Amino acid sequence: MSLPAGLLDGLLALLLVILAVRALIAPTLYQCAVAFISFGLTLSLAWARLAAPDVALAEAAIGAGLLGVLLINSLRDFSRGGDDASAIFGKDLPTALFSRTVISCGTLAFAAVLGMAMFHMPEGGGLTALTEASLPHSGVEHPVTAVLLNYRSYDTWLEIGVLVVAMLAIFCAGGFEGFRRPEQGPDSDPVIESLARLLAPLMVMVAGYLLWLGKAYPGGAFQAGVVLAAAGIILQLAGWQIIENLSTWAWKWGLGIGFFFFLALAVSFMPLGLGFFEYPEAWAGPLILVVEVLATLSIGLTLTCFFVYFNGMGASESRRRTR
Amino acid sequence: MSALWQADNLPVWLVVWPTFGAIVLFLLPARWRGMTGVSFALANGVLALVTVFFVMEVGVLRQEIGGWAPPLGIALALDGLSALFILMTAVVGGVVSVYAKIYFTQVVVDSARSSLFWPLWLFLWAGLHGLYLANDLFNLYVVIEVIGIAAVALAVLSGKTRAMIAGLRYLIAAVAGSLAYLMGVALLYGSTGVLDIDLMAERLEPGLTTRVAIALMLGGLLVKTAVFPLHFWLPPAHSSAEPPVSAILSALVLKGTFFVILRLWTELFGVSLTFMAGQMVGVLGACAVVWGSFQALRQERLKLVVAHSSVAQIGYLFLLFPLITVPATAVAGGFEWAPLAWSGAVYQVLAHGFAKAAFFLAIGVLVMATGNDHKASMLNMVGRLPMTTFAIGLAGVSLIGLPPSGGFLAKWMLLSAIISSGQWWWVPFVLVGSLMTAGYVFMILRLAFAPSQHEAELKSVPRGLQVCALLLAVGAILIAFPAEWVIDLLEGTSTFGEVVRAGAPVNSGEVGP
Amino acid sequence: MTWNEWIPLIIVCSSLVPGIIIFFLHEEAHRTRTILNLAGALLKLVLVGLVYLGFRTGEVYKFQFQIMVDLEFMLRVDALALLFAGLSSALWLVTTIYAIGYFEGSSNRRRFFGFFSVCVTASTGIALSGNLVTFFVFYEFLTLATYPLVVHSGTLKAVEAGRNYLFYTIGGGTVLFIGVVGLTVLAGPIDFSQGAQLSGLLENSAFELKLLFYVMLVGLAVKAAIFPLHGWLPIAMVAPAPVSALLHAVAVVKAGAFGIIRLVYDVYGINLAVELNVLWPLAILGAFTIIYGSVRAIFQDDLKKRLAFSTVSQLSYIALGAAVPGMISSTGAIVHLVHQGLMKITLFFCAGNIAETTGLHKVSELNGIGRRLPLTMGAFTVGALGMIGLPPIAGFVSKWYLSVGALDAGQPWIVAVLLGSSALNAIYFLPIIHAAWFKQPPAEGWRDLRPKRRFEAPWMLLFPPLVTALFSITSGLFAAMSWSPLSLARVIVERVYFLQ
Amino acid sequence: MEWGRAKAGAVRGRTMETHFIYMAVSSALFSVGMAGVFLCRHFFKKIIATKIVGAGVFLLLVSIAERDADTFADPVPHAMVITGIVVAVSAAAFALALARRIRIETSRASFEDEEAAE
Amino acid sequence: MFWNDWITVLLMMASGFFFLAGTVGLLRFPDLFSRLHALTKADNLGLGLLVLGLIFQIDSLLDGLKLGLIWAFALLAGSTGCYAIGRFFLHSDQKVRESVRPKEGGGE
Repeated sequence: MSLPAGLLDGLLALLLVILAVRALIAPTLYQCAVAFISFGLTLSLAWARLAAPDVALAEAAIGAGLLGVLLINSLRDFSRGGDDASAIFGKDLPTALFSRTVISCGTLAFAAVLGMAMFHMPEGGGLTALTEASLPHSGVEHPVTAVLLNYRSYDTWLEIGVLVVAMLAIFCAGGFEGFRRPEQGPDSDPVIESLARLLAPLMVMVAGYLLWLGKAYPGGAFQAGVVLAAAGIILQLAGWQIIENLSTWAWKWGLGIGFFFFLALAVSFMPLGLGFFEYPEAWAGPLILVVEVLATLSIGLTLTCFFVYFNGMGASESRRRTR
Repeated sequence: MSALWQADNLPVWLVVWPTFGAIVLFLLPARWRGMTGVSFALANGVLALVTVFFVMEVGVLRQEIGGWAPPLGIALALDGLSALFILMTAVVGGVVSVYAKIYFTQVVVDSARSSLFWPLWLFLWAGLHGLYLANDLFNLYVVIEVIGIAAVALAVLSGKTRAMIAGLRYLIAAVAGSLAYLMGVALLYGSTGVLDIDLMAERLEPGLTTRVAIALMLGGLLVKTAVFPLHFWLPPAHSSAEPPVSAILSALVLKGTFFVILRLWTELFGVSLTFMAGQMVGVLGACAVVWGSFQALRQERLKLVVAHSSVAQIGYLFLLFPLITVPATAVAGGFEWAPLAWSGAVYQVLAHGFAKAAFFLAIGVLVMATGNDHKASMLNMVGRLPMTTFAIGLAGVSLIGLPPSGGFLAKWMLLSAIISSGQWWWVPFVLVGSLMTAGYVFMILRLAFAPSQHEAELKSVPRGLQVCALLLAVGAILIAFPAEWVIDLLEGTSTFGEVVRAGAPVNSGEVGP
Repeated sequence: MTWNEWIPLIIVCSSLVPGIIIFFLHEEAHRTRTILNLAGALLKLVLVGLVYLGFRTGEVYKFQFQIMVDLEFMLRVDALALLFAGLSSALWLVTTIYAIGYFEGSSNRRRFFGFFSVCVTASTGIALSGNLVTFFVFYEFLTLATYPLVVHSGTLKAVEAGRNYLFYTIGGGTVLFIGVVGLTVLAGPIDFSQGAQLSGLLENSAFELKLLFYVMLVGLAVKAAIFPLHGWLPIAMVAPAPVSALLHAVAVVKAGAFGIIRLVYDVYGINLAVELNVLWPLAILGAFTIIYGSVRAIFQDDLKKRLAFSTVSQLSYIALGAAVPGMISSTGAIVHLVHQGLMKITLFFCAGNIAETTGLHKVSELNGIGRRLPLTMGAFTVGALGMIGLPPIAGFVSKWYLSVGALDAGQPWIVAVLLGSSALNAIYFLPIIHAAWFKQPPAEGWRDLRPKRRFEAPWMLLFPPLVTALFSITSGLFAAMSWSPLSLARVIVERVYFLQ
Repeated sequence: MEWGRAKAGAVRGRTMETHFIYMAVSSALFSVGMAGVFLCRHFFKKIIATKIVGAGVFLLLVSIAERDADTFADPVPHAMVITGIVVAVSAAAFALALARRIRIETSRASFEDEEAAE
Repeated sequence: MFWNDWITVLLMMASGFFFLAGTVGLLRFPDLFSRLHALTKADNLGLGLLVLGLIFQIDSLLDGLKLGLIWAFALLAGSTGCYAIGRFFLHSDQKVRESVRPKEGGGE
């Protein structure tokens, strides 16, 4: 390992641990959120260092980006009556030196055992060679896409299902299904709105590009979907209220179409004697592309809906409070 | 079209059908969901019956998804144990669906909220089917998460603050648990380079990494199965949900992760387990039996009694592991108790599934009639709601393990296995657990016979709800009779059965104390 | 499956089916319910009679259903089963009639008669069980079925008694459970085969056999109310009279006593039991309980309580007889199963009549009651004298056999116990009889307590004790006849001792 | 610009120990996160803690992928991580929504926070 | 090292200086507006120099274009974000204004 590279890795490692600890022990929630978002971005760098650009994209966009937005968005409810994380209910973490020492030592010991286990891990060899050998039959050229959408498409399909389940779950948490149209329009701002106008189409384009790229390069449905969601969120922040103005029918189908079509495709070749999620080799490429397009749409819409609904939960409350 | 319906595709349909139902229900408007949901549930029942008959005829079935063989692709495996769990899910789920249909249309006014039940429930069902069929560690993680999120969503469906808090606790425990599981999977993948359970079992070698991985996976799954002392999330979550949801959570969702533990323990962990590992899990189970029962005795609210009772009843399941994890020397004389222990635990799953679901549904009726689930609301119920009291009584009989009931058979088999294995130190726990169970069951029933001082007028409860509760309770009794058949199904066709029948000790290495 | 295989199941179901139907009947459907009850009881009695005739000609009645390996549901008719089944079915019919009269006009009759039928089902099931597992199943089933009867009145006292009852019986059942499972693990499924399965294990597992014997004995002793596990019985007195009658004479306590007999003669076999030397604790406890129960009975003023302690005492005759090896004392134990049932049910019926008709519960209030209820008190006198052991009433026969058996086995101390017990019986029963017939009624007159036109209790209440009293006399008087309980007991004992 | 391949080639030549560093980080993050899940009281921090646990797990998977790289890094763990991230974010969003609802309705911000509830 | 590498290093160092300066300003400046000023100005310049440095390392024109776009978007987002923060601050009440004041260091 060359020195500068090692230095960079070491620095990243240190930063990651410090940020993680910071995110958990920061005195105010705001600092927690900021530390956590920084953590997510630093993690993206780590992914890049580990030759995982797909993961880096996903992490930066979903892990740090979307979740960061949600965290910051909910801060205004949590920091009501003071942002001090410990002010509301006494002490957050034990403050006594003894218990702190015990906790730190315990965590360290646990980490040491786990680290030893990793250090002693036999070389399983992984599935790199096998993936490479089967890549020509997968219909795509990028190995990660091949795994996601062909070899292990069953998992990916279920995972899109998880998004739908999570949407339903968030509906449950909010106590109603669907989106409330706000009583008054949001205060729009010319500068932000013009930025949104500029960025949104560009982001849609980037999403399409990422999607297309996924066939051969890092990128694909998830990353594209998240970029799409980011566009949606920016538009929402600019006061566009796209989701609220969609008909129920439209957003439901939008949310479900990726999952539904994936399922339909998975079974549609079974009459020909192929298995579940098995495509004719010649068609695999185009079919995967179609699946990806629809999945991107659904993912983008779902994540935007997460935000919109989430935002609405707080907004309706603040209205209730002011009344 | 014949290829589409050929029997090999059965595992696929088991996953596809409820998923399809879930997405259809999601797309439908709220008012059409109830009827459609029940139809899907009943169709699931038919599918489950077909599955069971099929497994009896053909035996273990494997299906590779996407035309890619493991280790690259994912395979589904359907064996006797899966079939049995699928059948239980179908029967309990079917009755609960009918109950939910009546409950949510007649009782809960807020249809926009309560109609969320249906797509979530079908997703949960699909997840359970996926879980029973999974043969791939990462696939298991995904379905566990589907189940986890859907289960928590259902738990908070009532919209009560108490349910929300309990739900959040449940969710965080579940997420932490499944991430611990995933950490174990990562370690195992690093060690073996495969994810398929069968392939990994061939390659896995004992060692520090394997042990830590097993500990993490077990730990994570034990949290999700609510084994003492990791059960803290269960009582509030199960007691604050709507009755049909409580029934689903306790009867099916808990059993899902138990299924995973059972499967991994017998098929994957094998050589890496030591006698002490089995004993430790057994100790947790034994403590759960005593602690859960003790807590149940102390509760003032019926739903909490029943929820704590789940902790205890789950504990019995974990007495299985010390019995099938024994040093090779002890096995030299014969390992004949393993099938007994094994079918005993499975029977406990079935019995508890039926009985606990019946219990929760019956308490739902009670709450509807009296407006609360305080113990005192049971007063003089035997005269006023005889059918529901009877359901509680029958379910209680099965929980205690009195004959003739599924619970009795389960305890019979477990106790026989314990005695023949020579691990007599589990006997007191089984017995004390039974006695304490009797304590809290009859604490409830006793009140049903007692006169009440000022009797409030009962609100009328749809008869269908009472019938549903009674059906499940009668089921908990009746499952005692086809035991021979069930055990045949388990031993004759499942991969577990092969392990057990071969007489091979799960552990080949170290000898315990 | 032939007819003979189904008959035992039909006998058991002849009360279960009416019971279940009764649950679904309307509360007010008195007539249907009465018909169902009586029809079930008659059917059962007739079937038992038929089986008795068939059994004498060597027919085999056996129903089997394999639940799983080592767990078989088996109903089988043998002589002992027939004896107990006959007792239950006969007394059920009588008690049903009594209960119909007793509950005339009270509420919750549907529940009562439903569980009542289920309870008899359990009792018949215990009688006909062909193996240890089936016996255990019905034994526990009985616990469950009787609980609602004990708490039937719903008063706080009843509920309290019910809790006590459950505490003892569920505990006992659990202990029995270990014993049954342990023995099954040790020797495979246990059929009632006079110890044939176990004798082979004597060399290697004598300790386990001993241990399991004691464990099961404890489990059974709870229901058989052997000291110190008798605590539930006197408290369960709060139950209505027909229930007390049933609990004390047939169902619960007899299930325990019957179980002990099965355990000693059919599970272990008398030879094995003697070889293991496990019977003496039973003998000592039995003897102690006999004296203890009698002494306690003397000091009870509540009539039903006095009878309850008397039951505690009398039941241990059976245990004691079973614990003394030898044909004669075994005969005494088995025949006392029937005789005690007949006499005790008479006494409880009478106590119920007194309470129902005059509202009196205390022994001290019974002065001159014989004039008010002459027939009832007549039956009572027969029962009481039988308990003391006066010839020619049934109790004499049992005591005679027990004493001779004890002498035969070289254990004369038992005779002393029996004599002492008889004396104590006399001390607590004779004053009642004396007061009832010879003392002056209280000055204000109990007749005014509940003025009624009729002098006696209603016929439905009167008829049952008279019948059982009659039976007590005849089975003592005609003990030598071939159909008497004594003859049947002899058959059983011969089988136990010679047909191994 | 063949990212995956070009980079992976570099990975092969460049380091043997990179994955060890990140495995160490992985174990640290997992442990810290788990401690946080159990010890932190505020909902907000508990949720962040679950995410840190997740990061630890994913880091291990990707390190393994890097270790097993050939012409490119093992894509299966990458796919697992991408799936895992989406699942974890879904769960976290749900948890956050629940926490927010609880906060709005009861002004509670932790499970122990009983007195604030009323 | 070729000449373009030297230029890259030089520009990178300059960019590092501006980032550092911006960060110090963020931490040390007394009020919100001056902090925003420090942050956006210095960061934009830092990023610009960074991108410029990287331009000397690329093979194709397309990559250069992409780098330029990154800078442009960051500039746009940065200034809009700065604007949004400022606007929020102006419209918010006294309590919020107090809360963003540094606890130590910067004076009024």
